[in-house]
Amino acid sequence: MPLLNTLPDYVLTTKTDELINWMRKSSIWYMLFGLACCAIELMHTGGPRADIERFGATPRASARQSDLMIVAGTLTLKMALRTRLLYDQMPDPKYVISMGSCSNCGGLFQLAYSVCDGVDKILPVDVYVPGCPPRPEALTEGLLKLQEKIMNERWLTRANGKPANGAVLEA
Amino acid sequence: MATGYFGNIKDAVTSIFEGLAVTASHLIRKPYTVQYPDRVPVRIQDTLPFRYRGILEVDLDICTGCLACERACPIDCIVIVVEKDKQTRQMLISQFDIDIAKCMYCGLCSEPCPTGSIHHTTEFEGADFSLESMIRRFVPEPIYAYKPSKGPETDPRIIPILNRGMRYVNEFAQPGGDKPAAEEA
Amino acid sequence: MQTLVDNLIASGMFGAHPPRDVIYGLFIFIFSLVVFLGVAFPFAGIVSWVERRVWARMQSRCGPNRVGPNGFLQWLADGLKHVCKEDLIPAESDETLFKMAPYLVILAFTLPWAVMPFSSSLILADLNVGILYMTSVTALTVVGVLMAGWASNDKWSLIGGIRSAAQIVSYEIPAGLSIFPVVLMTGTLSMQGIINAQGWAPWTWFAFSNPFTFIAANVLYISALAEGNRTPFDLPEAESELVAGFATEYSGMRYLFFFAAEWGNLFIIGAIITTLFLGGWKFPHVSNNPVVMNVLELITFNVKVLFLVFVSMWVRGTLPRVRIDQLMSLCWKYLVPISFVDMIGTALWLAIWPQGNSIAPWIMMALFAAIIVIFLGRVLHYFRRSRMELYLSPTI
Amino acid sequence: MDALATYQRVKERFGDRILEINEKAHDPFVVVEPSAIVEVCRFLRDDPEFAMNCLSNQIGVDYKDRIEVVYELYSYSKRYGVTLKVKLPRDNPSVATMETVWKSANWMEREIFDLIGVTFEGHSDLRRILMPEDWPGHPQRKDFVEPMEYHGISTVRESPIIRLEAKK
Amino acid sequence: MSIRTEEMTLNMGPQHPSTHGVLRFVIKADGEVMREAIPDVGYLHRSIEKIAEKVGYHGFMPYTDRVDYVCAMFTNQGWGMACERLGGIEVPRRGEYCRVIAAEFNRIASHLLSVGTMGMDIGAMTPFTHAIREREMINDLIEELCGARLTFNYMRIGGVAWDLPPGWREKALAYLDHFDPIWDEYNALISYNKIYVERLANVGVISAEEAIDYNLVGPNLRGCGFKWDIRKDIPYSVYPEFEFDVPVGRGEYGTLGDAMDRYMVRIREMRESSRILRQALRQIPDGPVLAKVPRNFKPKAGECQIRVESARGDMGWYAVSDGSGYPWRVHVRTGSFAAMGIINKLSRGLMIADLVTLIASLDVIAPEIDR
Repeated sequence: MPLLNTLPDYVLTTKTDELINWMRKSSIWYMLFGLACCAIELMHTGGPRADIERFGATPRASARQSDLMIVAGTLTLKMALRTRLLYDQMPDPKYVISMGSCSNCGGLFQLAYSVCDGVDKILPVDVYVPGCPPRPEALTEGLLKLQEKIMNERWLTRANGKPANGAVLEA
Repeated sequence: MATGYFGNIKDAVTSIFEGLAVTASHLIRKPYTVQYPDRVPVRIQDTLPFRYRGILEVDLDICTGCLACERACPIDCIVIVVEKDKQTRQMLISQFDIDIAKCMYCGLCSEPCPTGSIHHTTEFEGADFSLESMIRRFVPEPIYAYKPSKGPETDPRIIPILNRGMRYVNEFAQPGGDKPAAEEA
Repeated sequence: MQTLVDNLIASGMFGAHPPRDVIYGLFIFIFSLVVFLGVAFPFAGIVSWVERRVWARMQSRCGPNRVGPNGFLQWLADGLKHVCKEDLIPAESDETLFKMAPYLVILAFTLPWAVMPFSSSLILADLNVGILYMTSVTALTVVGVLMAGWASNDKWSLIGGIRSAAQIVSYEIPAGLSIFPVVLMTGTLSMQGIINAQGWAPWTWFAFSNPFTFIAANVLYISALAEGNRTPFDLPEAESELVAGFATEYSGMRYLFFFAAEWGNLFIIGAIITTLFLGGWKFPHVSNNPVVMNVLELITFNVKVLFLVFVSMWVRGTLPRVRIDQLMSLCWKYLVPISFVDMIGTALWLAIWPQGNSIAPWIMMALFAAIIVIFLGRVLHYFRRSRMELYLSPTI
Repeated sequence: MDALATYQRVKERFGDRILEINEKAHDPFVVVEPSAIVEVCRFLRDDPEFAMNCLSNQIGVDYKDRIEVVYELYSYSKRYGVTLKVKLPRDNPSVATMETVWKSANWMEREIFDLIGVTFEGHSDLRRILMPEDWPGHPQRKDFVEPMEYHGISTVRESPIIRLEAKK
Repeated sequence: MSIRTEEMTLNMGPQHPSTHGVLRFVIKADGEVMREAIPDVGYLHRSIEKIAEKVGYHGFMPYTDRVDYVCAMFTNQGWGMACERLGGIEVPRRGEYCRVIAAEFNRIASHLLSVGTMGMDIGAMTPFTHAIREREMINDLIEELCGARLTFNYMRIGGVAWDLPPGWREKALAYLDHFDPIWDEYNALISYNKIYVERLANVGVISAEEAIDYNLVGPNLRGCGFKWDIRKDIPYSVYPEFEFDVPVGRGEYGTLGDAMDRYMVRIREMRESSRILRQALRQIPDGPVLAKVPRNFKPKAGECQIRVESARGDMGWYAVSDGSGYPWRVHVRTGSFAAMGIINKLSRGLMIADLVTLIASLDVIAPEIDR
């Protein structure tokens, strides 16, 4: 797409960028990708108390229709290869939230022989949420951080300095 | 056969009727949602119980530099460097780092702490864009470790901190415990 | 619609000798554009938002409430986001069929709007086989869904597609048979003809005209839910079994089409039932002004349809999903015989009381009212037993 | 019925193939010769006096000089259990499968094969169960060394906290 | 005339909405009917047993939470009991009561998740969220008790870490008063629903002999009509002091031992737990909650077995000590592991939709299988 990140900052282009960002951030569909303990908290986040759907985030079972992968739980080496495959199946623009200590850096399972220490070894991670497991509100905060990040992206206009996250830069 | 056939229809109709009544009654109940970041009367952190194991915090004013927490941590996410100051013969803490991205919030470190200096807070918001920013550095520059004074004269500045710490320690108070029978009366 | 245009032409709005066919064509084009872009698609979107809100409330949640006022713009964000997503076509898929399938589904969704009787004049084409047309074009969905399932080259999609084919084809039969009682009573297949045979008052509706039509209305509703792939018959896209069924491999814009068709179909389901059994747009004659009457009729029709849409959301929030063999046995063992009995019963009823029984509607109404009262009693029972104070202070 | 009585009963029946009993342990156990374990278990299952209808646990333990496979049998009707053990050599340990006696042994033996590396002869489906098929070694052994990378994913992670050197 | 059909191989998982956690099934299907479903586990093998050999007795307690995160109190208790047996430590009575109270609350929470996900797998989302709502309330209580919502780390070797907080008993009793009507409401919403009953009845029938042969435990075993509960039959802790029934499958809606029976056993067990809790909260004695255990805990060389009735049934802990500060070998025998072993056999001839029901009715939790 030659239009991407090439146009100068006009009112029209910046407003279009804002519109695109607004709708992307308002409709983050996350993939049901519960791996371990955090999966229960992920369920609770979609449940009645925290209700992440308030922000338009709906769980989707299929990778093709989701924008966000919440890596919730310990990523074992056996699973890591599949996770990479699933990530590749998601359509752009896609985001990753690493939820909990295990997917941040291996956490308490750094001592284990079969655990991939951190999801950032195989995927680019946008937001890290600490906690073991993070309570639903903490994950909600992570989602809000991601929304903040999405709002700062540039799609049509030139990104200031370096390419914005998620956008594909073609010289 | 006939009773089975019509019995099935009857069962289906009555049970679905009941189910619809339950869901309809939920339509007129209030939702259970706590609208977390902005539409809440009080901060969620303030409603959490005292024992809540959120992100770790260290009150350096009352840290004795005993390294008990570092030893207790099963996964080495606490790093403390303590050295002895030759002149004052006091312990000097020059580094106290906690990696909250790795921490498993088990509470084993705060258990052996004699003063309640290292303790879990009710804070849980720590989401960030990079792992490096998740290291909590508590010692910007070397600081003398707290040494409980023998006499009654404690520095008034640290009394509230110490009280909070001791309350935390008392939560672990083993024998005797909380007596519910007396409490009810 | 035709009469409206005829009247306008007669009033000399387009000059003395207007080319009649061109004006007809122009009106049809404008009207369909308005219907599709202004009614059908936003309706599908808004219904998806309403459904999420209603569903959430049944689950003690809030549902989407941050995007726009009360989350109202949620559907817009969802729709636009899908338009801007990457268009993925799986490498192993049958590309042509894969691309075609969503258009077929959206076609099956838009065609019925041609005979949708919004009011006495607002109907694109009052075909004399209106209801037959409507039931047959909605069944076109099956082609698109089957095509999607096959072309994705994904086994889950394939199972979803095949399930959908079996389901829609089977449920056409009870659906068709339940239309017959009404056709027998009115002697016409035209949408407006059927509506005109009923009055504005509930006791003149076909649903309450005799016991057989009441059952027929329910059977038709159940079959229509099954044809629209709605819970408890959402097997083609059973989320917990088939990931997302026939739509598993679809993303972006193409998925949006499936998505819109699914929710838009709810309106069509409601419209069929409303037309056949609930008196359509009929409203008491309160004004001689055709515009005022048409608006009132439009509102009446939409309220009835939206109520049925709400019921289907409510059912979705309550019931689990049936299994494929139970789905088939429900159709062939229960709905088909019942609808046959209905048809014969209605014929006998008409043979005994050719002009209709005057007492039966009142008894039916009384029974219906009794059911409602019992139901409200149960609702209040469950409502009273809930401990709201525990709800409102989360940290108990 | 206690462990000693069981021991005496099977000792009469199998003689030298029952090696010893440890009564002082928290849970007394009987050590059986590896070649006899299936027969002993079948006897315990079929004999109405024991009626051990359940193999409740099967564990492999690596003791650096030997590998032990522990069988915990339980009788739901008599409400009493017994622990059997076989001692195997550390290199190339192998014992007959218990799958023919109790179905539950199938998965437990697969787990022991995967993690400890005991081969169960006659097992119907002896594959790795928990680790990936191409995993090197048996991780529950004491001398297992974690591979540095697996399919290009490094298994080592440096702690982001750099420990400052204390000034001497 | 016969139609030639071709077998289709389907891959279900590891990422699939109805495999609880990460499981994988290779399904050999003929249309909708399965010939066989071969489970492939290990996607969540976190080598917890090996870690025990590195972190010591006290340090392993938080890891036991992760063995079965849905009912972590039982894994805590199992490890605690194993160490106490190895070290010969007596737990104070109040400590035992605290353990029972926490564990029974956890059992309700675990069963709620089980029956809730069951509804979700069958296609009804509402019961699931209602179950989650009740779990939130229990989580609130447990959070006040031990400071965490899921990975409790509440128990210690020799007792529990914290005593009941002030005013907690009243809250807990108030919650139990709320729970009983909700239980009825939940049943009216889903358990007696005709579609639901039809989906569950006659699916995955297990006979009692078969269940014992495959070493099924807990609600799965009781669902076959076999009355067996470790709390009653091999009593531990203070369970003999309470009065409660052991619900067993009765085959009301189909064959004895089908998915519906297992489901109903879980539903009724929640009621029984609530009964135990009422008694425990009223009878709790005064005293210390934690025995004196040295921080450097070194039990004598030896080995021991512990059986705990967790929410997923008989959980067997096997610990070997070599006299040092680190356990030599720890092994957990869990209910889910055995339950997975029987799925291949049960799945033959079922429909694909039934596999989902079957997995949910056996209530398998991925980390418990893989550990």
